[in-house]
Amino acid sequence: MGRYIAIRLALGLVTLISVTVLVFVATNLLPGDAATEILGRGATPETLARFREQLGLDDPLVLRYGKWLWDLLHGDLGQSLTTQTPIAETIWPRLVSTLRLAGLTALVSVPLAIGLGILSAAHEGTALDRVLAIGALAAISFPEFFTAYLLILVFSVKLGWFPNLSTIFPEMGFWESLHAMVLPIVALACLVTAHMMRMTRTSILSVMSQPYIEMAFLKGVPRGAVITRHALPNAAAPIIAVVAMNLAYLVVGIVVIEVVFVYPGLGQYMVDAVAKRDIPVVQACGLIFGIAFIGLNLVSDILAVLVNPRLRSPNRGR
Amino acid sequence: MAQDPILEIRNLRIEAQEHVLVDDVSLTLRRGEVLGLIGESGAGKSTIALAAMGYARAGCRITGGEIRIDATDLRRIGVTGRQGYRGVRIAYVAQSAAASFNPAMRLVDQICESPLRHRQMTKAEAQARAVALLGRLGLPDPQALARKYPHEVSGGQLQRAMAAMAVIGRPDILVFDEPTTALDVTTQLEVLALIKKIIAEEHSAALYISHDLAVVSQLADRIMVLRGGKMVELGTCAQILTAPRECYTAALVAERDHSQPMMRPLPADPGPPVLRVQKVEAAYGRTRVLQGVTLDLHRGETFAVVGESGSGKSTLAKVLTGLLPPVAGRVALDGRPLPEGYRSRSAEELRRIQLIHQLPDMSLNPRQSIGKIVGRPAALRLGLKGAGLRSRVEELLALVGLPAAFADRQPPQLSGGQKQRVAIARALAAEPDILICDEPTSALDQLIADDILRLLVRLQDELGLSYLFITHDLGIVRRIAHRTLVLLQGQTVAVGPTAEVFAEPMHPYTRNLLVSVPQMKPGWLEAVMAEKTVHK
Amino acid sequence: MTRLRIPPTAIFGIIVLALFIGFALIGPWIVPYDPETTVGRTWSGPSAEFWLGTDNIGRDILSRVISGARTTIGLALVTTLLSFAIGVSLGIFAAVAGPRVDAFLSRVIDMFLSVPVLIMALIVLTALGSSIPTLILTIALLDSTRVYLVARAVAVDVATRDFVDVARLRGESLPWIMAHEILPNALPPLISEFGLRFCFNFLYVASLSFLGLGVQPPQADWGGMVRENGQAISFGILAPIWPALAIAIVTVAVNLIVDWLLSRNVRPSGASAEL
Amino acid sequence: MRDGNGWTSAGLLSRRGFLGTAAAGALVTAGGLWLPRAAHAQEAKKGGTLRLGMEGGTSTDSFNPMTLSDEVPISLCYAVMNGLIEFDGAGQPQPELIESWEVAPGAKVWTFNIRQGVTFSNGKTLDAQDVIYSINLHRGETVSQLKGNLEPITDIKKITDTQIEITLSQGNADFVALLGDYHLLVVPDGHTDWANPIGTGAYVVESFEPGVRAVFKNRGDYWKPGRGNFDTVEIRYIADAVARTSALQSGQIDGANRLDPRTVDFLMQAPNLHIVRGEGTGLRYVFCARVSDDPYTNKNAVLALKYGIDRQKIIDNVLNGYATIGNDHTVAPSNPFFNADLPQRAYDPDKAAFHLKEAGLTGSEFRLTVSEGAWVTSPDCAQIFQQSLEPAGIKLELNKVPADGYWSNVWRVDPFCAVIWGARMTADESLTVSYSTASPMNDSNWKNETFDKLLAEARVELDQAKRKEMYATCQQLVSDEAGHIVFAINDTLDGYATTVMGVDKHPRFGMCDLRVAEKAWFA
Repeated sequence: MGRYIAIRLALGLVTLISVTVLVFVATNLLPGDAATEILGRGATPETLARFREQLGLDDPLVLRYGKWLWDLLHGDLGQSLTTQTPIAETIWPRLVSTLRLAGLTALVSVPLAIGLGILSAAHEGTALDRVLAIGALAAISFPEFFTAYLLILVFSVKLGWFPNLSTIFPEMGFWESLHAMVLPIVALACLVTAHMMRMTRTSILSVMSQPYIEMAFLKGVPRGAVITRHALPNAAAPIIAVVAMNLAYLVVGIVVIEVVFVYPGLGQYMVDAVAKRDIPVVQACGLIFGIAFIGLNLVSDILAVLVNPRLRSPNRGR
Repeated sequence: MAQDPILEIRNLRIEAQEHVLVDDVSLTLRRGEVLGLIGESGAGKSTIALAAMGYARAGCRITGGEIRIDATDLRRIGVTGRQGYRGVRIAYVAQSAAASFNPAMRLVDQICESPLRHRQMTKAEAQARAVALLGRLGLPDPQALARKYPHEVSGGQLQRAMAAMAVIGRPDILVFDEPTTALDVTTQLEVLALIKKIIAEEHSAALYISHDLAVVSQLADRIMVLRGGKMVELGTCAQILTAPRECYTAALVAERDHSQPMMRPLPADPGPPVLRVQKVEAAYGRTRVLQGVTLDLHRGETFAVVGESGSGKSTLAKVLTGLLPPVAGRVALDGRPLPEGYRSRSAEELRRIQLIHQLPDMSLNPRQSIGKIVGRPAALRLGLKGAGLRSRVEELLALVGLPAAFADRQPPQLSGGQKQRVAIARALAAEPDILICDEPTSALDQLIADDILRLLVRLQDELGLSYLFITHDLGIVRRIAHRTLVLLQGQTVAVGPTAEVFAEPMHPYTRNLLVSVPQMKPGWLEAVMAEKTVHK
Repeated sequence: MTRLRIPPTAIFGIIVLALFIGFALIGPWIVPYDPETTVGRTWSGPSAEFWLGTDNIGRDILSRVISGARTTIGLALVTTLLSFAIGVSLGIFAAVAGPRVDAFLSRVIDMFLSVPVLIMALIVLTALGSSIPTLILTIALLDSTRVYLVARAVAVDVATRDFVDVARLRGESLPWIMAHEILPNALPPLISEFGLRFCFNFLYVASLSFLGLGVQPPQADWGGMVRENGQAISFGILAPIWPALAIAIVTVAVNLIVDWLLSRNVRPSGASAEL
Repeated sequence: MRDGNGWTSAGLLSRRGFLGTAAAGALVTAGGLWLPRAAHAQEAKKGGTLRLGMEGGTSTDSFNPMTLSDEVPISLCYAVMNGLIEFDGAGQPQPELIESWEVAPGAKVWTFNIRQGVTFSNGKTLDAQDVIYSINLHRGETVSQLKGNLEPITDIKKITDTQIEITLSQGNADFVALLGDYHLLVVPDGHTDWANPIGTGAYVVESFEPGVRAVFKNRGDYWKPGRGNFDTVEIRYIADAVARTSALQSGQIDGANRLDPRTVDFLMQAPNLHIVRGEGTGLRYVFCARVSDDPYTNKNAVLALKYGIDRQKIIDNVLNGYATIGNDHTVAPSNPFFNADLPQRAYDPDKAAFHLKEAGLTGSEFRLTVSEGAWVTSPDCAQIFQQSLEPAGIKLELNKVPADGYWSNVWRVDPFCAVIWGARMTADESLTVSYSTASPMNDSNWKNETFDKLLAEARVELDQAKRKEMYATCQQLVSDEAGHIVFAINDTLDGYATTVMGVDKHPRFGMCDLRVAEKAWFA
């Protein structure tokens, strides 16, 4: 097990490095650079040249990447080209808010998804099952920003129950912050729940035809217990994988929600940085996203092994 | 002590979407009595057994009749009512223990689940009884075993654990659904003995389902013969064995008697071996599974490799086909060394050695037409196309005794025997010299299995094929194998002409194998067990 | 082939899909107004004149929804097919080509998955410029990584079956094995995935328009329409609801049909025993 | 959301450049600009927390005056710093940190008196050296966007601690207006730490998270009487229009900028809000054809397009009427030098067709590149443009491109694309920056000696009438020959809670010239 984790970690590290390289090259491929984007239309060639020199943009790519990596290995994320402030300082609060939102959403949606998945699996082919399925599809078939707008219209403008500005400020208390985050959490939950729910349902059903399930029935175990005690543990692996994927999405892919609910997270930060070609910042975000994604995958794989005794034991069945 | 039946089934009728699975079957069971249900797959044995617990598999419906335990009809008391009976009054022992234990739960938890759920005993009591039972069932170190997960335990042990799981709630009725079919002969013997012991000790009634008359005859007081969901014959064990009324029963009885071998004798001088295997060793990772196996296979010869699960006989097949390169030893085809991995073998070499798997369901692509499955090798190797290919396919199907029309069907539409025939036809399509048969009949009903064997023998005569025949069934070996090799944990314990291998003086292991083959005479089981204890 | 009883849900799905496919085919001839010209006030509500009202520059929404069917469904279909072509072939390849290839491919895919979609989209689009073909290619590429995961998982499972060994021993080429042995058996789960992905790709267009990308104006596509009119909803203007509904309905319809197709040749799982 | 980047760097903003008094070389003293005006006579109340939600900033903003780009950062700077010159509601340059000035005839040499008794937030007292330093930030070795516009300055001399003298290479009667540019913010001599700004403004930064919000605390006793009334000012970045309006409606913010003209009518009905509309003071919406590239080298081709665009329909449908019709040059109608006699070019498909025929391009297709990066509704405007060209038999293909990097990939690269131009405070600057041969930002590549000559003369011409005439001709030339299709000048639309007093439209920017923090107060 330990060896397995070690190998995966090593691989993850390799992937991570290649991600940063990819991001670096990619953002440099984009036309324009920090100088042109900051100075904008008024820029004259000489001001541009001077600015590039100031920002060290005239160094060759390899050198710049090397320097970035070197600093990183010394725990330094570097300075933002546009604000000339250390990235670590600005990115930290962003990271915290992103994780906060993702975490709370997961807290809501994962149990919900799995619960509903179990429910519809238990009632396979019944009206309830159909309703759940259709509801889930409908939920994911609305563009995220539109779902968000609808929520704002109803709960913020019309009913005035929740604010539509979800930014969390240090001066806000716990409940106030929570209250402020309700709408984005709901919007995101709509997005991710359906997928996880479907997977829960399918993977439970896939084990339901196993002999040991029948055995459980024949031992007089009631339906609910059969599904939760016997089916679920054996169906866990794919569910975990999908959950991990959605969590990764919650960390990486929620720019639109951030913008609409004015929730300053990493997504928005990265978009701005890309627009301004603030490559060190883009790099930092890319790095974090990479870590999140790879880390979550690793964790899910490990969990999948842990829930399955057969994989847990050293000698794999052949 | 004959009293009212504890289990009584009247005019049972069970239907699936299209067809009727069980039609108007009635039976009664008294305390202490064992009723054997026998018949081929599809006869409805298991369906009836499950119905006895008020359970119908998904897609099946119990549409008629009564299922009474004592006075209550399980059909009328609803799901929760039935749950109250299961595990308490009537318990089930499934065919494949390996599949019927939840891989994610410790054995003890599964064994104790039913009594705990039905509040029969406290957790402590239940676990104590579970361990005690495991001990009584002759399992070593029951304490430790109980804490294990299914995959950490051998098949035979699991089957006993399953028996423990059934009796833990002290049920009145036990339902055994082919409990020994998946086991090696030697293990089967022990488990059978144990089952008999349990039934006696627990003084409960039992339904014993099997396709193997010999096995049933060791346990059952009465035997019911089923076919196509209908009852063929019901009688006492002795009567069924000695004086079957129905000819179908007669066939079943007759088929078990293998005095005369099927195969043609070999010519005095068989000439040079087609396939020569020398000191082959193979391993999965670090674990050795084959150690220095040596054998020669001549043209037109059937060479049997016998052994129990884990003896490495299937591994040998993998090595010869090149799926698993050996760690040591040489394999030569017509004296020319055969490359180890199949990737490095020439098309010609690949063509000449063909493999027939144990499970046709796994070895036939369910989404290809029979025509394509059989035709592909011909098309690939001999470049046949269109009408030529078609006629070749029909030829091959005819060769294995299948109608030409099958070419357009898909495997799921075929029966087990038909599938195996298709697999053989596919192997023949490559026009091979050597067929490696990995337990090709073990998944089939006796009658079907015999047909397949006859087919193989016939093909050998017509095409002069050589068979490397891997099996655990000594009955088969003695009927078709010219020479035999007995494997025990990857090592050769005996090799030579079949007759010699099975003639005294025998290697104890060989003898053990031999005596363990169930025989269709009442009291055989006790006799063997007695003899065994003597030998120990 | 036994007589097929089509469940009501599937019938609903088929009707809806037929309807919209009809729109896609004969849309231009049945629209009440030219979908590309301004015919009324901006965002006038539903009326006898404009059944679904008018959009952000006063075009008839009904006409745009109808004529948008072709672009939208066409786009999504082509994209999904493409992304499956890429994702599935790679996934199956990884499953059969041995552990090394598998590990390598999976890491590469991991890499692409862990780069934020926005960046990836920008890269591809700046590399190739923005036009319908590039749009399709971009979405297909981004999507194929996710398809890969599913395809690989299924294929790995199929690849352990004996008939694959048989084909190998027969000396079949890798592509043949992938196409004839693995793919047909991996199909069912892939089809259900297709149903979902197909609909996600409606939305991809909308979410890429976050970058100011998408179908070129004045052509109509539902995702784009929702985006153009989205803000109106915050004042209770229904304009964006209609294209959104169109997407939702087609999504549901397609998946109802897929579910039915899959359930037909699958025997009921144990879940329905004891019910 | 993205048009910020567009006009931002459009360096010079200055409207009424001409100063009669300045011309006379007389002394201008401080007007009572920031004493509460008749418009809102009641006394400004102190106190309260003003919460603004604004678009036009990113998480990369800073307080660096040299790279000031968009409305949010400018507002932030105006909260903590002062300029040299402030424009009044009529666009007149008025003293701010420069208290008064004299100009020698020829408008080449200017003497400025620095306001006394003003202190920086770090306690230092304002003097000439600070002003010189602050101006020089944008001269010489600098990355400032204003550099180009300050080139004419040949020398800045410190005369006394409170007086400086600026010499120009050639005369410019509007020089004072130039000093009103929003880049010209005064910081203490030698200050470079742009993360921690120091200024003479009404507030000091309490916290600043770029892209999220900035919080300002009142410094107390602001040197402008009646200004800087709030205890706390909170400026939040709200890029999404829906989020902004919803927040305003539900009272989560007290003020918002850049309201969507298509939905502003609904807001006007809301009882708790009032909308401030600045007619025709906003952005010039332009489709810019580069006359140095074919087919636009042909005057008739451009004219065909100019006649073929239905300006009114665009204004009605896309801008919901909240815009002033444009006449193909960037001078604002409210500008005294605006050529009112120049007939408004109307939508005329026949004329368009005629010119197309003249150009011999009948049947050929034009290609217009648009993007939300130019301004959000540019694709919509372009679509109506496309429609209105059809009757004239002109085919226009639209090419919608990503907003990302629009100004570096498309502007000045694509021969026909959407462009916006910000308000300029003087006719001279409007015309110079956009159309003079020398200007680096002359994006239609239109070069015309007569025009350049007239412009140079007008700049030093002190006779009102003559000057007006010259500018009129310039506008005529541009309107007829340059490649700019200026079809509309939008209105600035700001929304406030009714409790916010003292807010009024301003000819340069919305949000009270982005000084709402110091100008407004709570009822």
